Order: sequence, then C-alpha cells, then structure tokens
Amino acid sequence: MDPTQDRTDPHPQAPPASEDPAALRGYYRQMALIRRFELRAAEMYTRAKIGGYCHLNLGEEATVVGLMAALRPTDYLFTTYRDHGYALARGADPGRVMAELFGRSTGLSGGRGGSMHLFDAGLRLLGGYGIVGGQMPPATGAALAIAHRGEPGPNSEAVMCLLGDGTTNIGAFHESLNLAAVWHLPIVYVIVNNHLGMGTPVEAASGEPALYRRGCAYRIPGARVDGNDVIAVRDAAQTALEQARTEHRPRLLEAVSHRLRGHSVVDSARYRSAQEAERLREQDPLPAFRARLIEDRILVKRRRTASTRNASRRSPPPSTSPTPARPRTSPPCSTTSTPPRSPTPTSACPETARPVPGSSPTAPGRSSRGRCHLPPGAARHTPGGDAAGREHPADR
Amino acid sequence: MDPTQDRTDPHPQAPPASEDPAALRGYYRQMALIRRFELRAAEMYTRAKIGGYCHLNLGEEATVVGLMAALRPTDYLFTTYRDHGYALARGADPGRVMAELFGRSTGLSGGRGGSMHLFDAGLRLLGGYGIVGGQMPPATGAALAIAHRGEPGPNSEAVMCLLGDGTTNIGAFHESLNLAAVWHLPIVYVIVNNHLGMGTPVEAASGEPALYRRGCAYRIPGARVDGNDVIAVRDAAQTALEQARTEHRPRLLEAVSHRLRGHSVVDSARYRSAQEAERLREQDPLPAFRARLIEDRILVKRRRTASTRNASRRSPPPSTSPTPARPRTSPPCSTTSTPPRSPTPTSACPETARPVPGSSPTAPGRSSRGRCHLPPGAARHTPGGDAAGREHPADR
Amino acid sequence: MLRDENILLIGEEIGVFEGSYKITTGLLDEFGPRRVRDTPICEEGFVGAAVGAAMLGLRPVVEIMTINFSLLAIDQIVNHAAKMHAMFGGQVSVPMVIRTPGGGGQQLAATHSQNLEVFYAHVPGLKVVAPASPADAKGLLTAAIRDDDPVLVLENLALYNTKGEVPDGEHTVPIGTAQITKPGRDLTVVAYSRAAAIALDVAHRLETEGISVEVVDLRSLRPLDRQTVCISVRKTTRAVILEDDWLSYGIGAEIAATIAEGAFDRLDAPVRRVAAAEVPLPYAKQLETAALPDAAALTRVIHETLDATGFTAHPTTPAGG
Amino acid sequence: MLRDENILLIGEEIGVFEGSYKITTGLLDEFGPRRVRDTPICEEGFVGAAVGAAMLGLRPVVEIMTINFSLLAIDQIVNHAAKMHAMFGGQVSVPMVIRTPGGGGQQLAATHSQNLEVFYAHVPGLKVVAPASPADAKGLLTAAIRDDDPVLVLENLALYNTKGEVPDGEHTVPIGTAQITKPGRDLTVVAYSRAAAIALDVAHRLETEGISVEVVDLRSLRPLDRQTVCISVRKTTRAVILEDDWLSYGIGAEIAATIAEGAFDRLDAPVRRVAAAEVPLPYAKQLETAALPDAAALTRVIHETLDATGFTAHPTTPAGG
Ligand SMILES: Cc1ncc(C[n+]2csc(CCOP(=O)(O)OP(=O)(O)O)c2C)c(N)n1
Ligand SMILES: Cc1ncc(C[n+]2csc(CCOP(=O)(O)OP(=O)(O)O)c2C)c(N)n1
Ligand SMILES: [Mg+2]
Ligand SMILES: [Mg+2]
Repeated sequence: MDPTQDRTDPHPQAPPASEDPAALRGYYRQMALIRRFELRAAEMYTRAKIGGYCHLNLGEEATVVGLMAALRPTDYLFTTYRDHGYALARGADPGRVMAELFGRSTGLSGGRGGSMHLFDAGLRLLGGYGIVGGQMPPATGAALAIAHRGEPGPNSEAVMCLLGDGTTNIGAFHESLNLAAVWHLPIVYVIVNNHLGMGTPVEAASGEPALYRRGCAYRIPGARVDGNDVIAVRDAAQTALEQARTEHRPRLLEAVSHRLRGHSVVDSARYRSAQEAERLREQDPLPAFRARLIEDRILVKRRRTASTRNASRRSPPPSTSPTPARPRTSPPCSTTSTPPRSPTPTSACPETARPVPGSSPTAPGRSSRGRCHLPPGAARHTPGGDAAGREHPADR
Repeated sequence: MDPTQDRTDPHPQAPPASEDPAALRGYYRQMALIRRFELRAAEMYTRAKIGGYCHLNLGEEATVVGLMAALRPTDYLFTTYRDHGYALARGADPGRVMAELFGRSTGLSGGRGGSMHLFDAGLRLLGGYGIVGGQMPPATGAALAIAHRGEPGPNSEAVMCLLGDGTTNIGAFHESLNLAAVWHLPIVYVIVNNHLGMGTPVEAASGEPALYRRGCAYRIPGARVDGNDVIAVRDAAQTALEQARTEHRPRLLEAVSHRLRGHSVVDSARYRSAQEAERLREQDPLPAFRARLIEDRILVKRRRTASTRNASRRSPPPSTSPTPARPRTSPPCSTTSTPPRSPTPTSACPETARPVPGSSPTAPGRSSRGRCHLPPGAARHTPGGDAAGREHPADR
Repeated sequence: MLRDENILLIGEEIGVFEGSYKITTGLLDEFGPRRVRDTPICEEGFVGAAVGAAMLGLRPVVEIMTINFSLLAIDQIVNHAAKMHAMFGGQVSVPMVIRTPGGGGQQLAATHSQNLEVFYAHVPGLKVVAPASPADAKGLLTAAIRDDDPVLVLENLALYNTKGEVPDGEHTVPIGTAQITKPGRDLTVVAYSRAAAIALDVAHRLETEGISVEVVDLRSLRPLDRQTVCISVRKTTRAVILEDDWLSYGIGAEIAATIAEGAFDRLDAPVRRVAAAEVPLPYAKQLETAALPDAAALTRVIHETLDATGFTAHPTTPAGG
Repeated sequence: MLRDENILLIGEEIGVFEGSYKITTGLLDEFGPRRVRDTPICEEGFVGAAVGAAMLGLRPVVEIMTINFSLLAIDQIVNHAAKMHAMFGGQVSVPMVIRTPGGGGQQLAATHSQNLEVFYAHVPGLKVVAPASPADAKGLLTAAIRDDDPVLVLENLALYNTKGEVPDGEHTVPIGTAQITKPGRDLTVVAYSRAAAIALDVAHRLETEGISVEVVDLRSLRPLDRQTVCISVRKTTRAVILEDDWLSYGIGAEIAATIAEGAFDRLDAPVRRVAAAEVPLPYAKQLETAALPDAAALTRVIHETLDATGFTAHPTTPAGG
C-alpha cells in the first residue's frame, strides 16, 4: 500500500435506513442540543454573562456528533478551544458546561478555564486548548502513555486529537505527526476543516490545501469525509480509530464542513458575502438530517422545538451556582513570618492544601457514556487522595 | 504535473568528459582544499587552538562544492553549523575562516561567532546557524525580501538554505516550506542527508525517510541526488535554482552522502561498526573524483599532496593575528554618572559607537566569485556609514 | 509606511480580517497585499521570516496576535534576531519591529492573559518598549521602526480603547527614556504600560488628599532608564512599583534592585512592589479581578509605605487659602 | 527508575548516542528503548508529548540538550505544563521533569551559552531547581521526579565534571529550600548553580584573610526560599549576589529586591550584583572569559562592599595563638 494514498470518500457511507433508529434519533438529539446550547451561549455572551472568547460549533454539529459517536468511553479526547459541542456529545452535563462559561465553581473546569478550556477527567475529555496546535504534542504524549503501557490490539485505548484547518500550518502539527509515526502511536488526528482560520481561507494558508494528504510527509494515511454527514463522519472515525488501536499507528482524518457564524461570537464575519452566507445556510447539517430522519420515519414530525426544548431544559443559565472563592493577596517577603504564600484560588475543601474544585461529584444528568475509568493522572488528585498536603505549584 | 512527484535521479547526469576541464580541476581543488582544511581544523581542535563545537564537512566535499558551483554571486546562502566547506567553496579566504575558528578579530565573523557561525556579507553567506532549523525561517524571509523587491525571471536572485536530514523533523522546517509555498518565494531548500543526526539514523527520525518527498505536504517538488557526485549535485542545484528564479516558487533538493567522522570533532562515532567505517572510506568522494579526473587525463597524476599542499599554504594557523579586544566590566547603576553602559566588545574603530569588527577590508586571496553586491542590510553598517553614533543594542 | 518602501507589515489576520483587534483596519486597502502580508498560523515561521527580510534591509513590522503566542516564536527572537548583529561580527543588522499586545483582565484565562515582558527585557540585543499613552505609542512605534535593531513594542489589550492626544505629523520618543508623567515630592511610583496609566490616576487622586506622588513611566524596559528612576527616588526617598506581571522575577524586581543600589543612602522605606498574584490567571471574573493589581492595591501600599515612615499628609489648601 | 515503572526518559540522543554529554550512558542497556526513548529533533513535540504522558500518570524525565534549545519548547512548558493543573480546575497534574544544562564558558558562542533561568523561574505553575553540588543534584532530581508538578532541573555544563560526595541510597532535597553552605558573620553571598560553587571557594579563601562570608546556595529558584536569604542578610547586614545570567532582569534582581524589602532596616550597604556582561556571549575565549562573572569579580565586589561600610578584617589567629 502506498502509505500516502488517498482514502477519501466524500459520499455518505451508510444510509440512515440501515442504522439503528434509536441511535439515529440520539445523534439528532445531540446535534440539536449543541445547536440550542451554542445559540444560548451566543446570547449569554452578548448579554455579558460569558466573558473572554467564545467559539461556537454552529454548523459543525454533524462532525462533532459523528466523531464522538466513534469514540469509546476509554478513549481520550483532546480538542481545540471550539469545544462546547464535544463536551456535550461526550456526555457532559450541559448545565455544568454552561456553568463553566459563566465562570462558576460548578463548571466543568471549576470556573478556571472558561469556554476554551473545558476539561472532564471522568469523561476522558483532556481539555480544550486555546493555543493553536498546543493540544497536539500533549495528545501525542497521551498516545505514548497508552503505547508505553499496553500492546496494540482491538482492546487498546486510543487518542483522538482535534485541530482546525488553519492549525495544519504550525510546527506542532508537523512534529506531532512525525513523532506519532516514528513512535507508532495509537492516535487519530482529526482536522475539522471549516474552510477558514479566523478569516484566512485554506488555500491561502496551506501549500497543500487537500489537508488529509498532508500525512504524506510521515507516511500517515489520510482520509477526507463530508463533515455534514454524521454517519459518514462516525464511520470514517471508527475506521481510523480501529486501525490506530490494532496497529498502534497514527491516522489522519479530515472532516469538511462550515461554521455558520464568525470565528467567535464577536466576529461578524464581514469578510463573507451575503450570497456566501446564504449558501452556508442551505448546507446547514441540522435541518438536512432532520428532514432525512422524518422522511425515513425515524423521527415523527412535530413541533420544531421538541428536542431543543429538551436541550433548553437541561441547560439552565447557572445563575444560582456559587462563584469561585477569591484568591488572597500576596504578602511581601518577611523574615518574621513563614515563607510567603502567594494567593491561590481556594476551594470548598480546606482540608487539602491543593484545591481540586473541578472534581466535585458527578453531576446528575451525565450520560452513562461518561462512566469510564479516570485517567491515572487525574485519579490521584481527587480531594483526600495522596496529593493531600502537597503544595500548589503557584504557592510562591 | 503532480506537484509531489518524484524527480529523483540518483545517477550522475553529466560525465566529466563533457565538462570544461578547467572547471573540473577547480572543483577538485576546492574539494581537496576543504578536505585539507577540515583535517587541519580537527588537529587544531585537538590541540585546543579551536574551542566550542567543531563540525566538519569531511565526506561531504562533493556536495558542498557542487552546491556552491550552482549558486550565482548574487544569490544568498544560509547554512547550518557545519559550514567551513561552504565558506571556502563560496570563496572565503581560508586564513580568515581558520582565524574565525581561532577566535581572532580577523576571522570571518570577527571572532565572535566561531566555527558554527561563519558569516560574510560580501559573499552573501548569511550565516552558519547553530540552532537546528533556526536558519530556515530567516532564509525564507530573505527570499521574501527578494520577492518583495523584484519580479520572477531568469535574473532574479534566489536563496539557498541548507539543512541536515535530522532537521526535517523540526517545526521550523514545516513552517518555512509552507510559507515559501503560499508566498511564492524563490528559495531552494537543500537537505544534506548524511544519514545521521548526531547518532540517530534517518529511518528512526523521519516518518517519511525519503526526505525529498516531504515537500509533498506543500506541493513543493523534490529531487534527490547522489551527494558524492559533484557534477550531479551542481546540475540538480542549478535546475532547482533556475526554477526558483523564474517561477518564484520553492524547491526541495536532497543530496545524499556520508560524513566520514563523528558528528563533531569530539564524537568518536562509537555507534558505527568497523565494517561500516570501512565501507564509508570506500565511498569517499575525493579519491574517487581524483581517480576519474586522472583517468580522463584532466588531472595529471603527481604527488598526492600537490593540491593539498596548496591548500595548506593558503590556510596557515593564524597564530599571529590579533585577538579581539576585551569587553569592559559593568558599572552598577548610579545616579551621579551617565546611564550605565554595560560592556560591548570593542573594535579597532573607536570613532564609531558600534563596532563592526568583521568588516575589515576584503582579505587578499578572496576569489572573484566573492565580488558581489553587499546585501543592503549589511552595506549600511560598514564603519563610518550612517550607523555611526548608533548605540549597540547590547549597550545596556 | 508612506515614507519608506522597505516597511512591510506581516501578521496573522492583519489584512482581510483587519487584525483581531482591528488595529490594522484599512491598511490593506491602502498599501495592498505586498506590503500588508497575511500569514498562515506559524509564529516561528513568520517572525523568523521577518528576521531574514530585515537582514536584507527591509523593515518588517510584525504583529504577533498576543504576547502569549510569542512563545512560539521566541527562538527566532532571542536566539536569532537578538544575536545576529554581535555574533556575526557586526556585519548585519536586524531592523525589525514586533508589535504584540499582552495583559489580563479580559477573561481570556491562563494561557491568553500573560505579561511576559521579562522574557524579552532580559535579553541583550533586543530593545523593548511598553507605552502607556496614545502619544507614546505613536512616538515609540515610530522610533522602533527607524531603529536598526529588533524592537519589541509591547501593547496592552486593556489600553486599546484609551483615547488621548496624539501629536500630528512627525513624533518620535527616543527609546530608552523614561518620563515623569506627574511630578511629586513624597513618594515615587514606577510603572509602565497599563500600570503607568493606573499610577497616574492614583497620583492625581492622592494629590487631593495632600499626598504628592511622582509617577515615573518607564516607557522603555530595555534599555532601562535607571537614571530617571534613581533621581526621582533620591528626591522623594520612597518608592512603590506597580506592575502587571507576576511578582517573582518580574520587571519590578529589576526596578527595586536598581533603586536599592542607586538610591540606597537616600531611601526612607523598603521599596514595595504591587504585582499580579502568582497564579495562572483564572477565567472567572471575580478571581481574575482579585489576581490583578489595581488602583486600590496601589493606594493601600502607598499609604502603608508613607505610614511606615511617619509621614503625615499636607492637604493642599484651596487656592489662595 | 527502578522504583517506578512509570518513569521514562525522553530526549535527543540519550540512547544509542548516550547523551550528548554522556549523562545517560548505560541507561538504554539497562532499561531498554521503551523506557529510554530517543526522539527526533523536535523540542516542542517531545516536551509536549511528555506533558501528555504525564497527564496520563507517567513520570517522564525529559532531557533538553541545552537550555538554549528549550526556547523551542517553551510554549509547551509555560503555556501548557505550567497551566494545566490550575486551568483545568485541579483535575489533572503534570508530574514531569525537564533536565537541561545551561551556562557559558565552553566557547559555544551566543546561541549556545545562555542562562535563561529567569524565563522559567518567573512562571507560576512551574518549579525550578538549580543544584551546585553532586549531592544536591541527586537529591533535587529525586525530589523533582517524585513531585506531582512540572519541575525544571537546571544543570550547568561547567559543573558536569564536578566531583563530590553523593549520599548512597535514598537522598532527597526538598524543593524550595536554600542551604547555607558556609556560615559567616560579615557578609552574605547569595548564589546558585555554578556561581554557588564559585562563591563557596571565594568564601573559603576570604576566611584566611579574616573575612567571614556566609554563602547561601539557593538550590531552588521557584519556589524561592526568601526566608533563608533574609535571615542570613539580617545577620550579616551586607549582601552580594553572584549569578551567571545577564544582570538586567536576572535572577539576582529578585534576590536583591527580596533583600531590600525583607532586610531593609538591617542593611548596612547597597546590595550589589555580580553578573554576566550584557552582550550576546562572544566565541573568542578572551572575550568570553571577560564577559562572564568569576571569582575575582566577586572578591572585588565583596571587598568594595565591606570597605564602603568601614569594615576591617579580623584575621584568624593561628589555632592556640
Ligand atoms: C499560536 C496561536 N496563534 C494564533 C492564535 C489566534 N487564533 C485563535 S484561533 C485562530 C484560527 C484557527 O483556525 P483553525 O485552526 O482553522 O480553527 P477554527 O477556529 O476554524 O476552528 C487563530 C489564528 C492562537 N490562539 N494561537
Ligand atoms: C534546536 C536544537 N536541538 C538540538 C540541537 C543539538 N544538535 C546539534 S546538531 C544535531 C543533529 C543535527 O542533525 P542533522 O540535521 O542531520 O545535521 P548534521 O549534523 O548531520 O549535518 C543536534 C541534535 C541543536 N543544535 N538545536
Ligand atoms: Mg478553521
Ligand atoms: Mg545529518
């Protein structure tokens, strides 16, 4: 086999009819949940309930849900800052995701990370990352840990690492793929190609704009899939993951879709023409999938808000959850007192020197998908664990 | 044309017979000069006349001379730390190169750079670089300056950027090639594949060990050439440079040879077996080229040391050249004196505030190849130029 | 840019997208894509390319979207741009400018809110400026572009909406000169960038309480104008430093050490520093606010420093009183 | 490594090549390529991979060939390893160690001779140690490996041939504790790494001249043991700092600021710093030597500091005399 060969299949592989109707309804419900959640997030951002940057998955719902459907609970996931949908589809409680966006201590990352930095050790969602490409070396290292501990095979764990199209041009992309190739690591890099990095088109940014082909420089097989087709995405990801598991070799997958709005909530996307915006709305994966399911009588046509109402019920704006405790201010050096301890956000568990605000008990509403083993690195640090008494690194 | 197509031609293209005998003798003389110089450098290093690291071109002479023969005086050259041969073949005076290794102010870089950092503005040798891959973005930027100022065409300047095989795995390689591709820059990246990065074989380091193919990720055409064949190297480089000039598009060229000794003078290369070392000696390009020239009656057989004696005459150990002036020590902050000026190596030109020790008048023995335009950035900074009175950036 | 054909802008999203903070709006239309060059996301690549272009005599003005991302390019800045002139024996210069904003307070969380100025201010071969006012921003940027060495112009996200008078036409501020933005008798506050703006506010406020604070705006971090700092503190005999970066090994440490050395015999009180809490900056608004230095903290430490030396305020009597 | 299966070494040329400074000689044979992992040249990639491996509970010990190359990986260290524990709400730790040597004096020229410790010591979320003796090197490395946070172990090329007693078996030095390597009465020298070894020599030499110098070896730069420093200086009333990095914004600035704040009322003389000249380090041996701080410079500044306060030596009379 030519290792750089093109395995693109832009056509949906499995027509919904051959699928389990319950699963299809589940995908649709997840897609609708994400849509609803993101619209709500945009609204809350505009109302200044959410701060910082806020990047939405609007238009990428089929990609998000398809990818998450292919992962096992024991697999690890690294995402970009455009991460709300992935957390939701992986089974995080929408209330806790929204709480994170609101900066509450009940948020997925204890209010410390915000929109770009969703993390859930229990779900093996090992972070959203705000530095472009920054997630790629750590994701590669997670795959190294898997390879270090176990053999290739159908039961091996694997890593999925998401990245944007624009991210393929940064050094970390190259170094990560090359390392995964020479170290034989079980990882699937997924390029979520929404055609733009902020405002820059793929063609202006990448010497090889057929991004799935860029694995050629490492003999990593690549495939491209229609990111608007949830089933096709799921199948392509499943194939890639299976190969990664059984061979302990990396794979590259490109899912092509569009973001319906600007780069982040503040971006009005003026660089897009009206026709372009119109064309995008026509390609919106959500109504398309809904229509198809109704046509196949998998979904019964009823009031449009049926499933989104459900979503809204599950994600109340968390206005009542507590705000994280304030850090103390820093005392100056003094020879009479103990060595200076500078402020650390404290948590509700004063008996541990090191606050672990994110590891509150699993919130209700977390799906069974989320019940997986904790990664060892996280398990050691729940309150009262062996980390008790350890000083916070930021204590100086 | 498939932009990632293989244009490898491992066989020497032009047999010496069809070449100008004087040119061939010139190549041989340059190769022999480099051989002799490097052996002398090794000796001087062992005798502690040379400090720091010292990386030699032993075994790479055909590659070095072939590449330099393809460059025009108006082209720009960026090299790695393994740079002695390139400086010599580009026309630098061997005495001044050795003076640099000795840390003398008459050295190519004024004794400031040492073995890894040879620089000659007049020769458009824009530096040896010690950080792996560090030369690639600046070389790309030099090509950007060319493209910024002029149009593509047979008279366009071009940049040649050298790198080692191991260097293809670092992020700067990826970012540079991609930039050159999307910005349409006149640059030829030359991978000097000596099979090892320190002790690491290409196969262990690169997911795609056929390194010239790695341009595939940027649609940059690549070619591989036998680095032991000076003519083949020259021709391949000329072709690549011509394309870079006329199209303002990058090219990738891989020249395959071996280094005959360790990574640097201190490395005894214990990781090589005796047979391997023996095999390498058999592939030594210098005696092979000599035998061929003699066979073709281009070179008259005489005492082996003929041309190397010449080389030795041209590179005396510069034990009599002056040492650079010592920096002064740093006065502390004081409110009564002028703002503190911390030490700067001073030069022999006290009338300029900014010392320019490397720009002493062209040393005798520099070949006519070296008579080219100064790059504008350098020309502005000769002593007494408009830089006079400017404070040294390190003056604080 | 009008003045010199060699000036070109390089950065992510500076053209079509008009800059992620809209600083470069309109420049693409005016100068075209040859001189306003959008780049793929590759900080090391495009900063390094600017280094090479500068070696050939262009004067690139690079925008790194925020200082946090400059860590991806720091090898090209510290190991290359800063070294070349000296290491190559003076044969080449690197006349480039890197503009990059930093700072917290925008709820951008730990990786997008840093003040990493010390990483550059520490390095011989670089110049580093950090303007606090629109006029200085213009004057220092102009000086930076005309400088033959690599200059970092550190901006601050929180200052992007600052309005203020900007001199028309030619306006340069010499790199390496601090400015006394408000004279005073009782205590010197040394600051730069956003902190200098806060310090000025606090000083004006304290004036009404009868406390005369002198404000030194460093403007340049490298070269550092130690003389202006020391002269001021020798006069007022007390100093407080306000800085946005982390306390330990921050900019303020050098200022405090400079004062301790250059004004030792005149100092009446220990030099105190008001800086950011030493934590990765949290996202939650309350936590973020609590971790950043502010006018209240500065005011408190000024009072404490004065109190410790038995100072009593001398309220300005109303004019003519 | 014997004790914990989770420990693995990652670095360039650490296996077959045995490390470019031969530190890892023999480890490949003992532990095999699974636990002693050679990597391609890609500092950001392999340091970041260690971050990810640590997130899953491995304890990678990474070698970066020299601290100069760490600039290529600094995004993974500062923007990732240092941030994750706090930014992800305490759900994950990054128990990794980065060993890397630095320092000048080997004629490696400007890009290969740096002391960039401030770049890491400034950053909350990291721990940074810099041992001066073989015993501390072992003790601190052990502590670093067992630490649940990212720790940088800064070594010094010039110390690689230092010989000294190393405790057998279990030996840990708590991170964050300085050590008084020689007690004294008249003046405190604060230093770390190679400079601490020089300071100890100088102190012993001055003892014979009747000058009693106390040497504080910081050992850890972050957390910094300010207490030991301040207690020592409050006792001796005078302090000199010796450091190998550049003076401005160097490690010594924080020490000087700490002393100026914590021992202000006890200080008899300004705190002086002896540091490297602020230039890209030149290759030529004489220039290099002149640019680096040494025993002679330290001795001179000690004398100057003592002289300035009217100190007169009290030579030790021979025993019994
Ligand atoms: C190293 C770095 N450089 C620049 C940025 C600013 N930035 C944030 S997102 C983005 C565009 C990324 O595009 P892409 O990879 O296509 O992902 P998308 O946002 O389209 O999902 C840029 C330039 C950053 N966060 N990190
Ligand atoms: C960024 C960086 N990492 C590591 C090194 C140490 N180093 C110097 S040369 C070298 C090997 C380079 O191999 P290659 O690119 O094949 O060039 P060669 O030495 O064979 O000519 C390494 C790892 C360095 N100088 N810079
Ligand atoms: Mg995109
Ligand atoms: Mg090599």
